[in-house]
Amino acid sequence: MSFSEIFLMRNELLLVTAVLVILIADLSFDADKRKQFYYFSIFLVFIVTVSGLFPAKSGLLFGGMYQTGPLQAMMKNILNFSTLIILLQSWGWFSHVNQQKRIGEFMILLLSTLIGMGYMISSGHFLMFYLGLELATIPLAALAAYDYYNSKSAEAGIKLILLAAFSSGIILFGISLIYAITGTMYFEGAGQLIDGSTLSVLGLVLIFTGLSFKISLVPFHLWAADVYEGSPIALTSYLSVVSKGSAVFILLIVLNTVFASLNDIWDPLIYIIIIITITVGNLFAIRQRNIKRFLAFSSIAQAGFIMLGVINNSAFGVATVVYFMLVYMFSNLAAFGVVSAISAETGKESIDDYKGFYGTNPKLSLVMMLAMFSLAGIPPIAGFFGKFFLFTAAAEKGYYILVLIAVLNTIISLYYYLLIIKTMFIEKSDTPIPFFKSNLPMKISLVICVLGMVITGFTSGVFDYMVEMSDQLFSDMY
Amino acid sequence: MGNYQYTIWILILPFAAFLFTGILSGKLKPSFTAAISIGAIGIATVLSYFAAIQYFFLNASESYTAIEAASFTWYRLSDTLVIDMGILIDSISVMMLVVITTVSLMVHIYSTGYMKGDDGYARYFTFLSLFSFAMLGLVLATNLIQIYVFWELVGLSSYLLIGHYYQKPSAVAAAKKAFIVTRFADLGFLIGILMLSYYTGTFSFSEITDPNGPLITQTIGGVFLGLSTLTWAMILVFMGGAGKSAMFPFHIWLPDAMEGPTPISALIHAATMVVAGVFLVARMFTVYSLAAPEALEVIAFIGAFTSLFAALIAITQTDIKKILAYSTISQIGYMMMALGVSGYSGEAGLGFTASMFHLFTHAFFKALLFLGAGSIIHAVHSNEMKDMGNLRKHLPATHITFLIATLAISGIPPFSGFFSKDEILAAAYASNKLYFAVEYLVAGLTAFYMFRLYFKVFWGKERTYENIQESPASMTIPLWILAFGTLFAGFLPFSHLVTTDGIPFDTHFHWNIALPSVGIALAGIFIAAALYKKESARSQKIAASLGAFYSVTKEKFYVDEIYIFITKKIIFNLISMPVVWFDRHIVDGFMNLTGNTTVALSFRIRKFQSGNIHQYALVFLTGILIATLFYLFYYPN
Amino acid sequence: MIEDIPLSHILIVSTLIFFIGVYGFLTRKNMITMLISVELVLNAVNINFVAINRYLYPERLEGHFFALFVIGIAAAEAAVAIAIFINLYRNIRSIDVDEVTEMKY
Amino acid sequence: MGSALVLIFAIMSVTSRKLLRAAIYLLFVLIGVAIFYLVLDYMFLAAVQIVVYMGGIVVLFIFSILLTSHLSEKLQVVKPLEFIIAALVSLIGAGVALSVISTHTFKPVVADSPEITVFEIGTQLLSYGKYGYVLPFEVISVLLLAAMIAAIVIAKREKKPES
Repeated sequence: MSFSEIFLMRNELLLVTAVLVILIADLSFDADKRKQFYYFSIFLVFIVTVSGLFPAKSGLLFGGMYQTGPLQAMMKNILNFSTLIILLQSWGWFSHVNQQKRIGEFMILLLSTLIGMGYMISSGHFLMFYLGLELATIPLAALAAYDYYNSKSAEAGIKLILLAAFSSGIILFGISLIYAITGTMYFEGAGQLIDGSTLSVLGLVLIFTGLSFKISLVPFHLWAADVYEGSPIALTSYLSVVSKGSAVFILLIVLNTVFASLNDIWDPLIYIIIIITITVGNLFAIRQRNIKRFLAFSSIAQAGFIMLGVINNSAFGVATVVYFMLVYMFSNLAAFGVVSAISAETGKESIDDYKGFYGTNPKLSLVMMLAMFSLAGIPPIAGFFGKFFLFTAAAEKGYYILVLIAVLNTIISLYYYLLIIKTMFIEKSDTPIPFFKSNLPMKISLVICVLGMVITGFTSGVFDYMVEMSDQLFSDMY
Repeated sequence: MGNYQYTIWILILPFAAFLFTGILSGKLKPSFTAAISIGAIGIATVLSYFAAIQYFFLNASESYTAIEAASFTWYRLSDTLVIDMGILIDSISVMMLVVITTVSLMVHIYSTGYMKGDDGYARYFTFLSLFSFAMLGLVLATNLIQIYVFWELVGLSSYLLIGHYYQKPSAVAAAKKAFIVTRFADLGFLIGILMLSYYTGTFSFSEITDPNGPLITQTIGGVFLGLSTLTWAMILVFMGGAGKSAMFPFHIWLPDAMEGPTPISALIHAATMVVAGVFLVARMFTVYSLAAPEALEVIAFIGAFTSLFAALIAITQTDIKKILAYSTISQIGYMMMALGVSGYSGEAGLGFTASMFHLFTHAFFKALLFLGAGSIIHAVHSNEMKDMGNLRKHLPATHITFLIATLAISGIPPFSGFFSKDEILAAAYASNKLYFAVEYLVAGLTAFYMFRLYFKVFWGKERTYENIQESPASMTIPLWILAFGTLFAGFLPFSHLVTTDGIPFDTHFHWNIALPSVGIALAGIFIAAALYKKESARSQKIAASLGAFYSVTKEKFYVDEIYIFITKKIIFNLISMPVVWFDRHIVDGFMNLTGNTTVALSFRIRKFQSGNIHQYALVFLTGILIATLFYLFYYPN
Repeated sequence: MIEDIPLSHILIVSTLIFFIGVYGFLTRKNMITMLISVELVLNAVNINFVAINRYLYPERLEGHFFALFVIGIAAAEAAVAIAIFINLYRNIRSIDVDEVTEMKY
Repeated sequence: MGSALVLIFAIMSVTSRKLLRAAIYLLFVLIGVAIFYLVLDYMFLAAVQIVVYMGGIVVLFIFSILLTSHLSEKLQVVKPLEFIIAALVSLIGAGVALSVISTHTFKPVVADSPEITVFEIGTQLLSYGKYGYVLPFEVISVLLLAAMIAAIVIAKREKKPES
């Protein structure tokens, strides 16, 4: 194995290096220099993100245990980029007295989950897949419980770790069945040997549901809202974008490689799950009064939409999913950015507190409005194209009824997204959130998100590139 | 053919105005914002007229062909399926350009007076530019996706405009309702698009509507519930059109949308957005006519039904803007019906031509009516007719222009509405006698309720007004310009310009239809006069001015009584009131009920989220079990 | 020695242990006992891996190694989970799952 | 016989009303599993099972049990409805899984077993070709580091600052 080969793993290697550097730097930055330390950490993540933009080669490492290519690189780029934005948005939270000391640990844990996701997406072997999954989950539970004076936070951590452990037990059972059938844990070998017997279907169901848990598809979603609400806001946005995204990506890869020959079997499963996920997510979202919980259910519904692209097992379907994730990242993080800014400034997280927000903070509420429109899929904001391509992907397979139900649900979602806009712009409050100035990193992140929402919709190159990248999943590797 | 490259500026200018004023909002003086918007739409208007003249009159060849003035590939979904962005120049899009830019320019100018002193003055003009851009993009679209994108953008900007008075809860509710109802209808449109693209592998209009193209010459897709897949797709596309054009049962948003500023109603709810649905059907007309005639029958039925339905409701309304709103719904029903009964090519396509003709003339007189209503509201500060009366003394300019528009919509020659309505009735007569009868009746009803409005507002009892005065010149000049259009638009030889297949044909005047239709219009006017002019001291003078027909009825008093009996007791109490009740409680109620049920349902199922980990794990496991059992019994390998 | 025990026997045992663990997870109120149930689940899976490896594909040690790593991860998971339990215990003086239903609906 | 014992212990560990006993029963199950591994000739794995589980996890459990509850404390009895539902779901699940497994025809059992030495395991663990496990080995080290930091960060808390 040469150096250039090991370089295929640059994303993970750089992240590991970053973690180590932060670990050491944490000791050397004094208590009064936390802000510098924060910027330093952001800088490291920035380097990792930028390094991902260099053209990626495809290749196999460690006898096929690690596989990478432009598609995987792109997925990781999306995750890195989201992480960067989330970190930019979290200074407000970090700067609180009892968090300041622990920025280092927070960063380390967050980045190690990112390493886990990287390995998971690049896995070519069930062991790597499982390890990546666990590495992407266990530290998250600790992060959910990070705010240790808040019993809600601990509750969130407990719900996450117990259910995650349970679901990973289920995934493992599924893997063991697949192993029993194929005798190999390499995706490539397993994909060729899988036979469609009932046992393999059971294995498929178990692995799929285990991943559905991470993506928070109904009925495996119940943890999501509670954990989102209780966690520190930075982690909530991380869970709803990065963690969910990574699970979607690996689901795409596993379904289209290992279970590619069983696609007639997983189609109806996803079909039904899409319907209940979108519907239940929407119905729950309507009634929420806590903004984090609201966004949790909205992101559950969005996860259902994402599956519309997964059901189309072709390069086009994969591309629609990746594209939607990119758009979803911008929109959701814009919303979370605003929520996070408010939460850090005033500690308010109830939708009712947002009354009259436009009067006091017009710019932030405009960002929020744009984000809501994008999530609702109103053209010409990028969210529309994301959804539209997903619909096209499902329609291409002839699932009109499904598309119809999904589109109907966008109407319901429009209703509750407008509800937020109405609260901010129209409703009056005696004690509106006073005007405040966002800190610089937050401003940068919001500008990036807004530009992203507008530009990704209009630049067709992004989507074309994704289609091109997705082809490789179906052509040269398998 | 000619070069139409410059038409791209028609799109760019309003958009640039929107961006410029939007980004620099707060930094510009409001009047400057307005000036930029007016400048942009003004130049666009000039360019549109130039394009129309070039296309219709400098055209050397015998027929009109569609020209793609600009096009570039935007998204490439597969090798064949691409999304383009471009500009399609053909007779209907050029006609729409003229309509939109004219009305929009008038509304822009009018608004400088009407909105003076409003807090959101600059914001208003910014969104007005956005709306104009969206509407122009919609009519110029070369393909289904482009039209859909602009379609939704139109919805979005109208949402922003209807909700302009965002401090007013009713305005916000109306904006939301308009947005959601039309979005709901659009889901049909979207699925229709997806189905069409799935079967044809293209989004492009030029390929889809090619009479020799595969979509029309070959049968594609299966049969579902007795109709072909294509027919279903086209019905779904029409559903989107029905939403925007406020066809039954999606019409419920339009009356509520009157909460927006009145010039907006003139622009959006009279001349542009609401005719988008008619435009869409016209755009796809080749497919409807040649490959999905069943869908066309649906359109004709819904159009006819809506026109009657809305006309009956309009009779009972007391809010002048609501009357105009229902009248708009009714008139658009006319256009839809005309499309629905139309055939393809030559004189058989009279319905199509008539529909476009009526769209054209209606845009002028309905915009004029709305702007006139705006002028009245501006003066009286109320929408209710009970606060108005004898206004002709106070608002002379508004009065004359309003009368012209009222005569036009009632179909009195030589005003423009007469000519277009005549063609529609002729087309209906040639195709379906029942629809003809309905539309004939509606023509009478229209004359009745419009003159009811006219008499109540401009004649009738004098009320106490606070410092009432005629609107400023910035408002009356657009009124005069539109009145001019209303007077002369009817003389355009439309059958030479806009036809189904681009080949002009000669149409003759249908005396046998025109005379009775004028007759019923006059009858409607007389009933209205008999009922509503009485409060006026100068009733004798109207009687004289309205001619001999009226005096005959006047002398025979019992006839008058019969009229009153028929109108008040039968039409009013027995027909209109139940229809209104049905509209408010059943149609609207159903929509509200759907919303409420959704919310109630969301309360019901909240127990699933009990916060208990055990229950979460249980649901998790049950989910897996159900999935597994499903496979065990449905997919036994 | 393994000739005496058929593979199906071991798989039945492991499946039963798995579902005993599931049952425990569904009924136990104390979080530590829930974690114990999870350990049962993981052990059941490990038995699966090892047995399948041994009986069906003995030439490669894939199942064996998988089990090895699962043990390691189980340890890490337990450590983090217990840390969170202890933290919760400090906050609300209880580690009963019925007590952590503050967030719902 | 041995497997029956393991099952009984497993059931007891999830039904025992004393916390500490539950942990001890778990210990027995773990030993039973280790014996399985021994029977299957996987010495190394059995050793790891015993060391990690008994030396690590169970000790951790006992430790935390002592920390969070009193020894005399009895766990509540499961409510009948909960018991029925949970038992039903578990039984159906077990039934489905078993029926699927039992109807599946596995490939014939390979009887001969190559000797597995610790040396072999070590080499495979650190080799980077196919069937080499150096990468997972490295990843799990990251995981353990992260878990360690996580556990410390959560468990070690300072006095709440007077806000």
